[in-house]
Amino acid sequence: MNNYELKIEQFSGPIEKLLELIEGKKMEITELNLAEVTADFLNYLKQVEKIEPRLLADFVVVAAKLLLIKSKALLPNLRLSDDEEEDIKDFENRLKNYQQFKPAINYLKNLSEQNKFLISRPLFAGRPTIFYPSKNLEINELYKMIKGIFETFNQLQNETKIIKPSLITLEEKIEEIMERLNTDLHGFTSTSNFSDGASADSRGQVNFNDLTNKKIRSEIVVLFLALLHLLARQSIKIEQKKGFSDIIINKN
Amino acid sequence: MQQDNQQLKADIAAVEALLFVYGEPISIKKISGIFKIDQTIADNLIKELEEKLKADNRGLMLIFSNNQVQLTTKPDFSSILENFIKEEFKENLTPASLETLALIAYLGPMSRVQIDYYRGVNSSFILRNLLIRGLIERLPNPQKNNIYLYQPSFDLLKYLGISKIEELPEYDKFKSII
Amino acid sequence: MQQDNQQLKADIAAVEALLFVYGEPISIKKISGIFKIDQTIADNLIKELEEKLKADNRGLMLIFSNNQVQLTTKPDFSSILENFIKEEFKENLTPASLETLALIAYLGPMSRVQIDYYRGVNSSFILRNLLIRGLIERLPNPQKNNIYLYQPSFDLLKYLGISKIEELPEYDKFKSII
Repeated sequence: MNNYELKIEQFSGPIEKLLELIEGKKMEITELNLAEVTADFLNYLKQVEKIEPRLLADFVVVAAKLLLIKSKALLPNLRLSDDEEEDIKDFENRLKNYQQFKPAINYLKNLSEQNKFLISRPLFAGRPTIFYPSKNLEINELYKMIKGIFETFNQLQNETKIIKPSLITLEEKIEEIMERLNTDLHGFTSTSNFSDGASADSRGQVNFNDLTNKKIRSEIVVLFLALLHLLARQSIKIEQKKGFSDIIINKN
Repeated sequence: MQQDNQQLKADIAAVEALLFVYGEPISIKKISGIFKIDQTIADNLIKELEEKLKADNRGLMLIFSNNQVQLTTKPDFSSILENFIKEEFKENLTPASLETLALIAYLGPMSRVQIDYYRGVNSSFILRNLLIRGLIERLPNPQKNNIYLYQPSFDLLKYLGISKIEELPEYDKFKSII
Repeated sequence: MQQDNQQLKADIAAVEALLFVYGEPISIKKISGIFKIDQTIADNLIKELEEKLKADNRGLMLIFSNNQVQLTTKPDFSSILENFIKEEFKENLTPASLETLALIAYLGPMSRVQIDYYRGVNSSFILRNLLIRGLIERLPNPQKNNIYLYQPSFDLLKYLGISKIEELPEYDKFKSII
């Protein structure tokens, strides 16, 4: 096991984590309660990001669902598509299933900790070695096999390398938004990082569209997470005139 | 009658000898082939042997999975036979591997996609580690090419000290949840 | 008295389990050491076990030499078991066995941990199979106790019609990977 695998082994999945948060507050799994723990989950996300950034993707997927649920709770007029509604239902069911299944994990844990192992005998123990080749044993066959092993093995290695060349961290984005809001209070300075065409007025106000302008999808997702984080911390106020229109962010 | 009874005893003895020599799990079908008997008879002999082994003065037991059977020591002797326990058994299970192993133990055979779905996280590394430890095994999905199904192994039974997977606490209940 | 009888049964069971996993001949002295009992008591347990094994429905027996004892199958079953072993080895090597053999041929000597790492599954059973078939051999790792290294056997090279392992196609390329 390499270091990466070792770290990954220490994390339960995001479903488990979410359940822990809900049960920690002695709440039932309902849409409303899921909206309640969204902020806590986003907080935990930061921890995952620090310790094992490569797990982040899977946690972000769950975070995105929570945000959808939270948006629905916050904006009663928000109309979700059938797909989205179904997705939320499915997510709720998954959580309920997992909750019901959890004792099974504990049973397994207890059994494994009893150290009541059974022992068997090796194949043909004590039998003398006799040379038994087989018809399909040929040099070419061995060559094909070794090639196959390394093809599969390299594929696996690549899979682990492909994960996000440059990571965008939540913390970075939170700082980015706050800095942007602060900077805009005093107008643009030469040290400003935001040269990508963003415009803002000087009242500590930024538009989400400007923030996300020309950015890749994953960065936009993290920016949105950052936004909700700041909202949860009550560091900012947001305003949206109508559905799908730009979000206006103001410093609180 | 006397004759038949005598014959039955010899056959139980033969099955015991076979399982002892082979060591590894062996299918009921294979046993019936070796002794040239019907599968139902082979099945019966295995059940008789299992019964006999339950006696207090016996140190061995049978474990079962997927129509295969293996002869092992009873769990009570685990501590006295410590030196013979596989290294793979001595390492503790991490939270992620416990979560994954429990899903496969109670709900397997199942695909990685299903496991990922329940855990909400990609499980390929965890599955690889469990495969290497021998606690699960994978088999090709009969319905789909290039997709594997994961299921509990004989080593998992030995690791947990149970004779079949259905012996897991509340097996039926959890099996029906999802 | 009742109590003692129960204990005796448990002890016989323990001795049976020990002899089962030990496989090779073991001295009475060693048995008494493992169970922390007097040699006379160990001796007695062995005699009790020997008696039990005489029953017709048992397929195993004890053999003694030089104060050592070993659990083995009764001679009644030797012809059927020998036949079975022969048939077993007549079968073609499975893809998993060939894969493991290819790894050892190209990259050996190597440890089981390395083999498992490249294959992504546990290889203990397959290694045992290849060893018994004389296709590979194992040697102690000079650097580590209790860890073995596996390498292709001379018989395998001869069978493949090559005089040294370097003659395998693209040997250097694969060898240099690790």
